[in-house]
Parts: sequence; C-alpha cells; structure tokens
Amino acid sequence: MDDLYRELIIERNRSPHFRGELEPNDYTFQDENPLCGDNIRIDVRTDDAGFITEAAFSGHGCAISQASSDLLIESVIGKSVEDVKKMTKEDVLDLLGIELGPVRLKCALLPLKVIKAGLYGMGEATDTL
Amino acid sequence: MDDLYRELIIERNRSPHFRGELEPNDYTFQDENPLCGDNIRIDVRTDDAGFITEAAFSGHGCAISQASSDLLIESVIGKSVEDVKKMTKEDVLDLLGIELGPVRLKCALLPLKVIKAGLYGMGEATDTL
Amino acid sequence: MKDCKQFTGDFDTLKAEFPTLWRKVSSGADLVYLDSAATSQKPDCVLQAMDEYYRLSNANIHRGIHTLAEEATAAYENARKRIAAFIGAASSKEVVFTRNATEAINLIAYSWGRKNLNAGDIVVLSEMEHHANLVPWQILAEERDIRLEFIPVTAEGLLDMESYQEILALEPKLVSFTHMSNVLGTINPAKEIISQAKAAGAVTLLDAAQSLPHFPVDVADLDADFLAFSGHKMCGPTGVGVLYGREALLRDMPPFLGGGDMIRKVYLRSFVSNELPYKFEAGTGAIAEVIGLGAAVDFLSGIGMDNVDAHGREITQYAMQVLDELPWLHILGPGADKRGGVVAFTLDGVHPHDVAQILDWDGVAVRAGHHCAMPLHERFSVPATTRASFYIYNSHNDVDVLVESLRKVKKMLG
Amino acid sequence: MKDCKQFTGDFDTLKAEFPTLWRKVSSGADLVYLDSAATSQKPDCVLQAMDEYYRLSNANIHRGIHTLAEEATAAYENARKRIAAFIGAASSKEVVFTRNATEAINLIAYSWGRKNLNAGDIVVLSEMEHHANLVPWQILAEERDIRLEFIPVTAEGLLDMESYQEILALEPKLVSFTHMSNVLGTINPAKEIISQAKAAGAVTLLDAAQSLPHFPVDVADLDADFLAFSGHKMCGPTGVGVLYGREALLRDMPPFLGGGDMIRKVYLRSFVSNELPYKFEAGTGAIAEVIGLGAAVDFLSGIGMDNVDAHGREITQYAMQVLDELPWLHILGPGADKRGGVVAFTLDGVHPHDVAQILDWDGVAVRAGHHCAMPLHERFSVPATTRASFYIYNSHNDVDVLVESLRKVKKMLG
Ligand SMILES: Cc1ncc(COP(=O)(O)O)c(C=O)c1O
Ligand SMILES: Cc1ncc(COP(=O)(O)O)c(C=O)c1O
Repeated sequence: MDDLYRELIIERNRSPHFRGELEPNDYTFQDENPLCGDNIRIDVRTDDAGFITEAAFSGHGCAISQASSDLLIESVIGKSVEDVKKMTKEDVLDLLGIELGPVRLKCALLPLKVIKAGLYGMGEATDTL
Repeated sequence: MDDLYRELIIERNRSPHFRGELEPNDYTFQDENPLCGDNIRIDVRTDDAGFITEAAFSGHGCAISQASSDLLIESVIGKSVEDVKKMTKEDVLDLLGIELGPVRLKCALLPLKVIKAGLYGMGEATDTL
Repeated sequence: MKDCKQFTGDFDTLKAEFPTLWRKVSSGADLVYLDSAATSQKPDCVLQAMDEYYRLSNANIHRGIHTLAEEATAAYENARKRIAAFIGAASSKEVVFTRNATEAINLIAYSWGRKNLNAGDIVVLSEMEHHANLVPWQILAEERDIRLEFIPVTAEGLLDMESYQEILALEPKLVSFTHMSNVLGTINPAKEIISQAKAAGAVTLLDAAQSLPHFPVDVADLDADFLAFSGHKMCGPTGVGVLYGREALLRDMPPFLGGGDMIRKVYLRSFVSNELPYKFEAGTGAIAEVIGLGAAVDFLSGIGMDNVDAHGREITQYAMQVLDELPWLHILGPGADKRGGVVAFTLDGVHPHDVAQILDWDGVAVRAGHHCAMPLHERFSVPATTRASFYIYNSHNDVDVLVESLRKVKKMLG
Repeated sequence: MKDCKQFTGDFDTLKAEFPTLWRKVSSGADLVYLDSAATSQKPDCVLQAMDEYYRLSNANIHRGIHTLAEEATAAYENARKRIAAFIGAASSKEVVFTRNATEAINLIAYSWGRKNLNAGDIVVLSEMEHHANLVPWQILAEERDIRLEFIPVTAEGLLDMESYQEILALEPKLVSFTHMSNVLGTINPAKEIISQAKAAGAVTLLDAAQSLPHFPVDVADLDADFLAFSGHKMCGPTGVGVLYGREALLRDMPPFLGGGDMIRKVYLRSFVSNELPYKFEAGTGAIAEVIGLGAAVDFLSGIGMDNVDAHGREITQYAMQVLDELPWLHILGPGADKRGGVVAFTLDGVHPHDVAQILDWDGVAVRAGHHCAMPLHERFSVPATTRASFYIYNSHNDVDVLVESLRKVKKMLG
C-alpha cells in the first residue's frame, strides 16, 4: 500500500496541477470506467505543427485515476500528437511509479485511453491501448 | 440382478399371456416413457356393471415394462374400473416382486400410468399415480 | 458425506467451518471478509458434498441406469426436494435450476414475458433494483414496446408505497422487485407489495438473491408467483441458481432453452416438452453445484434461519452504531431496524476505490463501486459507494477492524 | 495447486488420476466406466483446482479490489486464456462461458438467430444432431417461420455430402452440425462442410461437444464461425460450457441475457452493453467451474490431444473388432476408421434398458436409450440403443469385461 499510495500520488490527487476544462480546444474526449464509474474528460490544445501546448482534465474518480490524469497531462505537454498516440501502458505506470492489480490498472489507464481516443477522433474509447 | 430379473419376469417378457390389441374396446390408451422410448398401449373391455372382462397390451419396451404390463393386465381382469383407478405403485411392485431404482421404476409403472389414463379418459398420462 | 458440525448456538465457533476465513491477504494482514453480499464463503461440508459426488458418483443424470447414474440422479433430485422445502414450495416441480438469480429472472422475461406481455403492457420495477432485475425488462421493453414503471425510492432509502398505489392503478401485468436491496440493505415489505399487486391483477416476481441467505423466506407465506436466487450468496457454490415458479404458471409457459432433458419427444421439425421442472432445464445441468446447494441449505437449516436472521440483525446494528460515530462517513439507506446485513457508505473526499484498496491492506475485504445498481446510485447522486456486508461468520471484532481501518483511510487521503 | 502427475506416455497409469474409477458398483463388481460420452470422469487435479479456489480465493470477480477478488478474477480470466489457446481462438474475447454446449447453441439461436434470420430463411442441420442442436432451431423456426433443412444420414451412418450440395444451392443462412455424433461415433468432415457452407454464403456453427474431448480441434484451421462445447465431457466440471464465436460476429450480436457484468452503463430505461466477451455473460459466472475447466484443459494438453486421439482410435478399433464377432449384436454407424470412441448397438431380442441393467450388475456402466438423438434413432428404425463410449482411462481389459457381460445378457434374456 505504501507503494500504491506513495506521496506523489496522494499529493497529485489532493492538489492536481492540470485540473480544468479548455474551451475552445482542438481535441476533447470523455469516458468512463464502467467498473467504478470513474469519469475523465481531457481537453487538448495543439499548435500548427501538431504539438500539444495545453491540456487539462476534469471529471471524478479515485486517487489513482486522478493522479494518473495529472501526471499524464504533465508528460504530454510539449509532445507531438503522433508521439502521444504511441504511448503505452508502461509509460503510464512509469509516471506513477507503482505496480497495480488488474482492477486498479483500469483506473490508472483510463486517462491514457481517453486522451488517445480523443487524438484518434474515435467514437468510443477501447480497451486496446 | 438376480432379484431384478427373477424367473417370472424373464418368463413373462419372453411369453406374455396378454399381448395383443382389442378392437373394438371400451377403453384404450397409449403412452411412452420419454426416457427410453418404451411405448405401451393397453386396450380394455368392460361389462355393463363396469367390470373389466378383457384386456391386452401392445407396443415395445424392456423386460421390466413388458412383464409389468402382462402381470398388471392379469391382475385387473375381473376387477371394477373404479378399483383399478385406485391401484398404486406398490400394487405393481407387489406384482413384480422386485425393488427398483428410480429410472427402472418408470419402466415398471408405465403400464399402470397408461391403463389409469385410459380409464380416466385423460388426454395425456401424468406421472402422478 | 462429512456433515458440518452441529450448530452449538454460538456464532463465534461457526467461522471454523469456513476454510477461506483463516487466510491472510497479500499485505500479510488477517482476512476480514465483509463482502458476502457479492458472494458468501463456503463451509467445508458444502465443498465436501461436491467433492464426494465427483470422487464417488460422478455421472450424467436422469437417463442413466447404471449405479453411478442412479446415485447421481438421486443426489440431484434429493437436493431439489430439500431446496423446495427450504423455500416453502408446494412441490419440487416448482424448483427450476438456473446458473444464477440473473438467469432465473431472464427466464421469466423470455418465457413468461414474451408469452404474456404485449405493446403497452406495464411492468413495475423499483429504483433500487440490481441490474439483474432491470436489463432483462429493458431488453423486453425494447422488443415488445412494453412500458416500465418504477416505484421510487425515498430519501430514507425505502420504497415509496404511495407512488406504488398510483402505479398499481395503471393495472400492470407484472410487479418484479427486490426483497432486499444489495446497496441500501433495505428489506422491502414483500408480503404487502405482493398482495397489493395481486389485488391489482398483476403477477409477481421476487428477487430474493439478498434475502434468502439472510432470513426465512417462504413462498407460500409471501404468496409470490416467482422467486429468483443464487446459490453462491448462501453458502452454496457458483454456477447454480433457482427459479421458483407457481406450478400453474410454469405449466403455461413455453420452454426457454431447447435441448436434451427438457423434451419428451423430438422429431426433426418439432418437439414435445417434458414435464415440470425439466421443461426449463436444457442440457446437462450443474449437477455437482445443485448437490452443493442442497448441502448449503442443510447447513443453513442446521443453524436455523431465525438464528441467521438474529445474528445478522445484531451485527448490522452494531456496525451502524459505530459507523455513525464517524462524522466524515455517510451511510446510505434506512436505520438498522429496516435493513439486512449490508451497509454502503461514502467518505468525504475519498473515492470508494481508494477506500477498498487501503482497507484491503488491513485485510478488510469490502466492495467499492456501483454494486450493479447504477440507477440507485444516480438516485442518491453518488457515482459509487463502499459497501461492507455481513454474514453468519462475522463478529463484532470484524466491525472494529473495519472502523479502525476507515480512520486510517481518512487520515491518509481525506 | 496440486498438479496432475506428468503424463508418462503410458495410458495404463492415467487411471490413477481418476478417483471415481476405483470404486465398486452396487453389486460389488469393480466399476468399468464406459459412459464418457454422457460425461467424463474428472482427474484429481481438476477437483483440486476448484477446491483451492473455494478454500483460498473464493470471491466474486471483475468488480472487486480486495485480495481475494483479484486472485479469483486472475484465476478466472487466466483460465479463459488457456481455454482460448486450447481451441485455437484468436483472442480470449472470443470465448464466452455458458452452462453447457446446449446453452451455447441456444445463445446463438436467440441472439444471432433473432437478429439475422427472417421468414423463409434456411438453417441447415443434419439428421444425426443431438437434441441440443435441433430444439433451439425448432423453437426459432416456429417463431420466425424459418425453414429447417437436414443433411441426410446414409445407411453407413455418414452425412450424405451429395444431398448437402443440393441443400447449399438453396443458399442457407446458417449451417449448424455436429463434429462427432454421440450415437454413431461418426466424425464428420467439418473442414469440408464449413468451407462449402462459406462458399455458399452461410455462417457455420460446429457442435464440438463430442469432438473436443477426443481429438485436436482448432477453430482457426476449421474456419468455424461458432463452436459449442461442454466442460463436463472433457475432464472438466459440470456447470460450464463454452461458446466460441468469431469476434466480428459476436460484436454485431445483441446481448442475450441481461444483468450484472454484461453492461457498461445502466439507466432506468436503457443500458449500454459491455465489451466482449462480457456482453454475453450476465450475472455471477460459474467461477469455480471455469477455473476447473482451465485445469482440465491443462490436463489434456499435458497428455497431448494427439495422444488422446491415438489412444481413442486404438481402443475403438479393438472394441469394434471384438463386438463384430457377436452375431446377435449390431453396431450402428461406420467402421472404426471413421469414428471416435463411441459404439452404439442393438442386441437381438433384448431391450437396451435390460442390457444396461445387467451390465451394471457386472460393473459395466453403459447408457441405454435414444441418447438425446431421437430423430437419428428413427432414421435407423430403432427406438433405442445401448452405447459404450471410451475415453483416456479405458483399456482393452474394459472392453473384454463388456463383451463377457454382453454374452451373459444374451444368454439370460435373448
Ligand atoms: C453431440 C452433442 N451435442 C450436444 C450435447 C449437449 O451437451 P450438454 O448436455 O453438456 O449441453 C451433447 C451431450 O450429450 C452431445 O453429445
Ligand atoms: C439483489 C440482487 N439481485 C440479483 C443479483 C444477481 O445475482 P447473480 O449475479 O448471482 O445472478 C444480486 C447479486 O449481486 C443481487 O444482489
């Protein structure tokens, strides 16, 4: 547990750096984890070259999904849309620095699912990351 | 097994005394044991006072159901229709003089089911003897 | 068969019968199992009954003549008789085995529903239903254009019986509702609801998945037409549930699944259905599981459902009392006098998933989420709750460990 | 988990793994189990796998966060993966758990069938189908006015492939047939039948209830769209079966049973289905049974399905040879080279029920009746047959005991 709720996660859950909504935006997507009802929306702004200049998340969820959202957004700002599309489960787990069981994994990965679905312009987020 | 296939049953299966069909008849009914496909028809003739004067069975089935049919018919001839309606499972088992597991019990009781259904004028034989 | 030890009247000794309860969780803490509303633990005698079937009498049933087949058939049908007696059914013909309560409800929706419900007909449910008693009717509503009406849930977490009267005035064809909410714990006045439904001309289906494990449920006394429950929530195995149906109703219903055992005769292009209850049991049944459920029913009868009930009430009352002392914790649903052994709550500022995770660290197994009752959570404007549920093997000490651990959660994340 | 002993290549030692096979029947004779086509016996390791789940990790799955729920979920989903690999499925999303093969076929009839079949559409079956692959289509035919066509069975007991071509010319929507007959033993040329069906534009469903336990079955190689089988016939427990479906087809199908787990979201009046395979698994699944089936698949893989096949062929050949020497015994179906380990026969002048009963006295467990294939028996103008079926634990000696006992039957009743 000490692993799971390390200081960084507790901190980012309590005081996220990137909470909010961006209107207008270039990409936006929202999805839910049907297992728990965690609901995350991510808005993204990009420059003409396809680099992410701003991003923010809203919605509600557990500490893991909140911290994961905040850390993910921090990591994608400045990256190209194409690079973010290539991000994997491992990238997110590296950001969090923890190991997770299958159920909580879904919490941690929800923001990645959401941002990728937004960037790909999908109708629905899928579990195939 | 020696119990189950005692001489009487083997004998009555091999050479039944009451095999055949009666046309015309006063009562007739036919039914099947869905578990095994045993199929028994019993025809009955009665006198004006409601006593059974003649009866016969046809169809096919295992030694137990054949012997049971033959012995049952032997026992009902001379009885009143009302008395036969009251016959029970135990009466049949007494005739056969054996004990039976649940599956073979259905074989033994098929003729009783058929004759009672015929006498009651039912559309379908039931398992509630 | 190895019998469960005879019940001494002392619930503290019962825990010994449940092998799972003696383990530790991944953190090394002792397990405190407070998730029985999801599935109960199984006593040794239930596992032994299944093992004995598999190791001694394993055979397919009904059609077999050989020794094993006869033994297996007898064990299976004997279990059906004891289960029928346990719920007060008039005959074992009224007990149909399904996979779970969910399939039992679906069977009614598919067979009874498709025969008896037409466009515009009304089916009454409630806002506190488990998805198992919502989705089958939604599928049917979409297909047949029937109307669904919902008995509202009051702020206290009770069914709004006044609104129910208004709905009954619409002359519904079916009233299908849960005997006990798996979230609020609310025990609904089933007898009253059923008798009013009957007076209005409706058929009734009682979802007893949560009630049957916890207190005496008698279909004759309740006068229910249909009743559904699952084995796995009442000390029985997974893979088996029961649909009870009044014989006259079952008799009039068309078959649901087709295949072996549910037929009397089969031709290439038609078939004749078998008699009850086999008409509704297609293919090889859950033989070992039915035998296991029979043992579970014996086990519960051995304790006595009145005792099970009393113990459940006592522990729920204690839990409500100590949880009420935590100002940052909010319990959904009514007071202890109106509920069974289920307590769902929210914590200020902490998501239920985090609660469950940290509790697990202390060995406390609770459930977090919507507990398959999303509309009910919507009704109370919470996306998810944490749920502790109690059963015969739980003690005051388990509640104390829960409270201690909740304090820790609050300190850490709240 | 206690592993089954590693297979040594010697089938004689396999019997040691099956506890049931060491008992005596009611007469006192040693059991000779020749009824595996009805249900197979279970090896110790399968029973242990289930027991271990119940005694250590018993919890409801998918929604739980606590240690037990995570362990149970992992064990369940891991079993799904191994079962998917065992049948050559592209993904475990294509493996849907049902109660048995019968429910799997019904699921297709209800979900795929009601979506895709309309009045006048043709479904092709065969005359050698088990009731499980007849009745669901008869129910649908009645409801939707679809037409059923049957591939005839030749006097030898094979599918008449010429007639099949004529039926395909009618452009059927579905061809659903058994891979191996549970009466004739016939192994049908599934690959050929499927490729011809596809060429004619039909979807295909293979009933693998008898084939999968006996020889390698690979859905990719067969190119089957759907495949159904039961755990209990392949060393697994009762209460679990599998529907394999091609992902694209499953995706397009509406849900069948409604309830927990098969949903993504539920509102009072509507729901959103969950992703595959959960969309088709409503309510609490047969958790222990799926874990047991996973262990069964490991057990069979440990032996090697090629070895299982070779042993089955060898023993069937021997049985056919010695039974052929009895002039008053008549075997239904083709020669040993075209069949799996099933031999059904009639005895001159003796009813199959009596055969089975007297054989039981000698410890020999066989089945008598129509074996859930009444139309096939009608085809061969016999009301019932006696069936001996063989599996991995049977030996030449078992066949010899059978033959000895049959002679006795003939002498006694013939
Ligand atoms: C060919 C065939 N199909 C289907 C089934 C039905 O299997 P289950 O009863 O397990 O659903 C059987 C089993 O008897 C069978 O032999
Ligand atoms: C009230 C209620 N109804 C129905 C069900 C469904 O039970 P199962 O999943 O065993 O079908 C549950 C179990 O979660 C329940 O709590």
